[in-house]
Amino acid sequence: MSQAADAHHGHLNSAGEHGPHHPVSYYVKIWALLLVLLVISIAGPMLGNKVLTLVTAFGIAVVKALIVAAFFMHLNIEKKFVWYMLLAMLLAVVMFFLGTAADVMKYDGSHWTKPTSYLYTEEFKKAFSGGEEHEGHDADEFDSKALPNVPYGETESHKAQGSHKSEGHGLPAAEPRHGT
Amino acid sequence: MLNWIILEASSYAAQIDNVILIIALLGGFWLFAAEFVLFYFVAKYRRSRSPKALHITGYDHEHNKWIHWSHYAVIACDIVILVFAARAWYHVKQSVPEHVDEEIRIVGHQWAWEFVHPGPDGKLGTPDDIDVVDELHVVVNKTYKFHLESADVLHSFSIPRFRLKQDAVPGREIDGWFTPTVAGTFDVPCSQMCGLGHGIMGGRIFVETEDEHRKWLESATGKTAAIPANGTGKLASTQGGN
Amino acid sequence: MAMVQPIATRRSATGIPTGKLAMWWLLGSEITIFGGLLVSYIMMRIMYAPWAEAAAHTNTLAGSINTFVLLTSSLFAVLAHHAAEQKNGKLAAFYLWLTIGGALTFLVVKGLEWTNEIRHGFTITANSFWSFYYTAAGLHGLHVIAGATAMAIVSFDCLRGKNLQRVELVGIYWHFVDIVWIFLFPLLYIAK
Amino acid sequence: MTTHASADHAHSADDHGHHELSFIQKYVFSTDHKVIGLQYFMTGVLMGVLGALASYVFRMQMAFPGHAVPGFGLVTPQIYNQMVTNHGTIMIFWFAMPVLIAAFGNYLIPLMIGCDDMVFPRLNRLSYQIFLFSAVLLIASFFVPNGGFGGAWTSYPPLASNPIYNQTPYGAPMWLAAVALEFVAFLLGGINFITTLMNARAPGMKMYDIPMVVWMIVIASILFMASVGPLIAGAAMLFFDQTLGTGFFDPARGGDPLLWEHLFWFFGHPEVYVVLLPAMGIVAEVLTVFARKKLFAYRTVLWTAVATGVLSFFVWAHHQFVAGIDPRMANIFTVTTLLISVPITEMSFVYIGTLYGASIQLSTPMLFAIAFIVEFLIGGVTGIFLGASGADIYFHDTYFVLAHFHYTFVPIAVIAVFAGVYYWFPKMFGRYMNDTWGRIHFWGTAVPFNGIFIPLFYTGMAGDHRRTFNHLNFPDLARGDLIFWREFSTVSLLIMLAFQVIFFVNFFYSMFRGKKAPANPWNANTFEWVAASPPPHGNFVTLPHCYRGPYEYSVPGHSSDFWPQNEPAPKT
Repeated sequence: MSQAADAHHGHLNSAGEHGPHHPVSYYVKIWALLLVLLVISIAGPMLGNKVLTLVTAFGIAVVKALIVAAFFMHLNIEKKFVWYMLLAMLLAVVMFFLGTAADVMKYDGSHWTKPTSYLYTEEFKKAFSGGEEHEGHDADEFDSKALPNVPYGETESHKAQGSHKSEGHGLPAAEPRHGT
Repeated sequence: MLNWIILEASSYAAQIDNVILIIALLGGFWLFAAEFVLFYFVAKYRRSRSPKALHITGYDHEHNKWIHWSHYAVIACDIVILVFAARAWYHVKQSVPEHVDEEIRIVGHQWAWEFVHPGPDGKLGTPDDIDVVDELHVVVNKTYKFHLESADVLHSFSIPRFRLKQDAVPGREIDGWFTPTVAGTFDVPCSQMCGLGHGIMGGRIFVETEDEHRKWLESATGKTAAIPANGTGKLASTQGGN
Repeated sequence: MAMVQPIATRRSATGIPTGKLAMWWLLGSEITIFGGLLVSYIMMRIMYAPWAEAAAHTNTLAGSINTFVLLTSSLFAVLAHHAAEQKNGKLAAFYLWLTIGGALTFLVVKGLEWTNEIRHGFTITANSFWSFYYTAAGLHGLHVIAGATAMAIVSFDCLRGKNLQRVELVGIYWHFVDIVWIFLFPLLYIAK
Repeated sequence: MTTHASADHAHSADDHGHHELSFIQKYVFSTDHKVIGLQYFMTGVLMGVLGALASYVFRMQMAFPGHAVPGFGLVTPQIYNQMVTNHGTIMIFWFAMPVLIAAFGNYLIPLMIGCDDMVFPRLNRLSYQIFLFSAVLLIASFFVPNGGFGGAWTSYPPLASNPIYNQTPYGAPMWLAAVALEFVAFLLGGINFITTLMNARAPGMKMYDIPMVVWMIVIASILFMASVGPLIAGAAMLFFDQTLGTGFFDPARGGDPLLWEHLFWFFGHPEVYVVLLPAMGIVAEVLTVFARKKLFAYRTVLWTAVATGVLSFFVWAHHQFVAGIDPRMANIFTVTTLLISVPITEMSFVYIGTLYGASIQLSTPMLFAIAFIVEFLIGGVTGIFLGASGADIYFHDTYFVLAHFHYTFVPIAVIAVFAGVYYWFPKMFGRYMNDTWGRIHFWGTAVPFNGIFIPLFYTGMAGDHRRTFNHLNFPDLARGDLIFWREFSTVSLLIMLAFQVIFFVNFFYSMFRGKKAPANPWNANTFEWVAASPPPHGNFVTLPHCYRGPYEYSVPGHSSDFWPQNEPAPKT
């Protein structure tokens, strides 16, 4: 199976014979389909329904990606090996997500909690809901100084559901950020 | 297994040592078996003693059955190790004993441990808490639940004698527990690189008897410690520990 | 020094031309790079619901225009490959330059969008949403620039009718950059 | 310059139109895979010497804390942290990977698959140049204000991401940029290796006829490529944290230090297999030639290597059992970690099986190859202690871990590399390396190596934890026996380093005045021994055709005890 297919001899795609010649209109039709999907993916979220947004925005994104891959990148006539290789790389990323989500994506878990993330979320809401009030008098001027910067460590280790104060710190907390 | 190198001083130290012992036995067996076979082959099949080599593809069952059987045995050993390791892990990290005598809060700073003792009233978060740097005073045979935090970078709260280790992650509050079983003072090193002073960041844990602890409480708070006689004071109000 | 092509470059034991095989492997590694970045963003985005307010300040119109621009430039890229297949170097170069035009439009729109956002104070250090926004879109922008320069180099060879198979290679790379944007667009702009 | 298509067989090296290249073109800007292979080798070994000097400095500090280190001076905590950090970084990224993957890969792959060069010669040269620049950038990071980065080779934020914490505002970003550039160099190199093996094989060379070292280096490149992606993204995020002050890993601003740990170790664990597999490949080649015996169950070795590679993507969090991940996840990763020990055990048993019924000639390469198996078995078994979550609670970040991974890394990057160098030296330079000095060097390396790390197992079990500048600060660790074993370990290191001088003298002396070596000095089967030694620019006079597997030794009924791959089968 190791025929010395010479790459310079005009384009021989992987199927070995000259690529099936599609007329230009074939590609333009696919392009038009992609545009329609784009419009849908923009219109969908405007209706405000959470599930609909997810389906239209991300579902269509996956469909568009597959269309571009299959028709524009000619993966539909490419050797199967390429599909499997790209899929394997994608699976590696999914594997990374599965192993990491339990720690990075949650506020608390078995015997641990992230008090700073709770504080950060509250501060963020305040900083940005405050942002909404600004909406009135100025085109969403956002005071970047009010960025949520919650020094951690010496915070009261309270969680959203009730907390206890513990004062009296023997050590001055090191300034956590670049002096901001 | 490690008792002869570093004495066990906490309730679950023996269990962790057993896990190490089992791995040492199983792993050690396979290590010496493989090394012996290797050295035996090297000695037996030296060119001077066997000028002609055999031609073995290794796919025929007659030869690779040696590999497959030893292979299945290794898998069996792995399963045994897994069971013991998972049990020790669950006991130490995934569960806290029902009866917790006192709770302490540990905050790792760049290059010192800050221990917040509950003070005479036995409850954390009350004004009489005693906040001490690099010295943790506990009573022997009492169960302590700790809340571990870090104020700046990653540190790792480690008491080798207890076989206890838990990283202090900034932004997180991690719970754990220990029950000292041997009185004495032991090292509390930081075992996660935390900058220049990582090497000098060493606290001490003082595992005291009841009266020694009471004497310390008095010296620390300056008042007579009203610690209940049998030391089983009302359970500290844990703040929503899960 | 005229580089004498070793025989190795002309062998194709797997039947896939070497250039295209290398391009697929390059895209494989790019998938993991963009994948790592987007997965980290997705995890943070799902965790911190209030980021939706921050995301509200992204300019969906600019995002949509850019998506349209990239889709169109992908069409030109495939038409360039189509022309190259028919050994028409000049037409292939023409379409390549249209694709590069699309890339430049994309960068211009992004530049305008970013200056507007930065003027409003949404800088990369404003908060973590914006840090991810600029890192992800910035890394993608760098790939757009790399793709445009590659296409410019390939188009000069095309004019002289040489190395026409490279049009397909740079076309595949460009489609990949388009696919990354297809996923970036909903993640950054639509998830409000 | 459209090259006319020509059938491969008729092609010959002189068709390349040999116009004499100047020294610069021939050596500095060469695109010949052999020259680039040697460039990687020399740069890698040079960086390896730097890493070894760093280990000399901090090992002296460990044994004699507080005393000025002869030839270096007083070791302050900052210098100690820098040395430890950069010892780890250099030895993995700038010594093990370049020598094992890039040097042997570049030199051997085209030769062993019967081809005249890599498929992308200029990309090959570019990858070396990026690698060289990254090495220079790393060394430069030592001389900037506040010195080089000192936050461990894993560079965990917030220590790594905030100059207030790590006190190396310039060293940390430079270190990170150097590591990221090194990743780019190995991505380019990896694409080259994979495509060359897939497309540029000699006609007739089917899947199971490919020599094991070529397979292993290409599988390693695929592993590296599939796992480095998230870390490159992570490096970009950390770089912005360090320089721009973004908050990707800063909990105060919504970030999470554990995100970096996952990004790092998702790459970290496949990385150690990326380094292990080429070493296994080199040992397979040397073992079969000096045992005159077919590799036991070639397909088993190949598919266990692939299985190890695939499984290595599921195990990474065993580096973080006690680092604050959710304890429930630790059980999953314990299962997968014990699972991955299965294919590696099978591969080791198969290598031992290869020696059954062999006719072993204990020359220097063979001594190193056998020592690799002996030492790696110890490394593998001690890994079980750390993979099992229960035991890792105690052992994490102690010297036990350090001894474990040196029992895997040193056989990989030192012993297997020496096996490869002594084996392929006649091919590279056309001369033998002196065998008696080789054996002296072998015993002077293998025995002291155990003297260094067996004691560290003991001190690790006793509670010595890693990266500690001075163990005497901890009363429990100031015990007499521990102090003795730390000194014993340092003295063994000094002995081992001394013996390496013998190797370098032997290496450079034999390069010019060693005994002349024929094309096939060891009577081996693979293609590289068909070419002259040292092979000319186009490698082969006529490109070989492959008729059989690479390990047809001692075939009953065949005239000699080896049967080169390119010899057509006799007409029966």
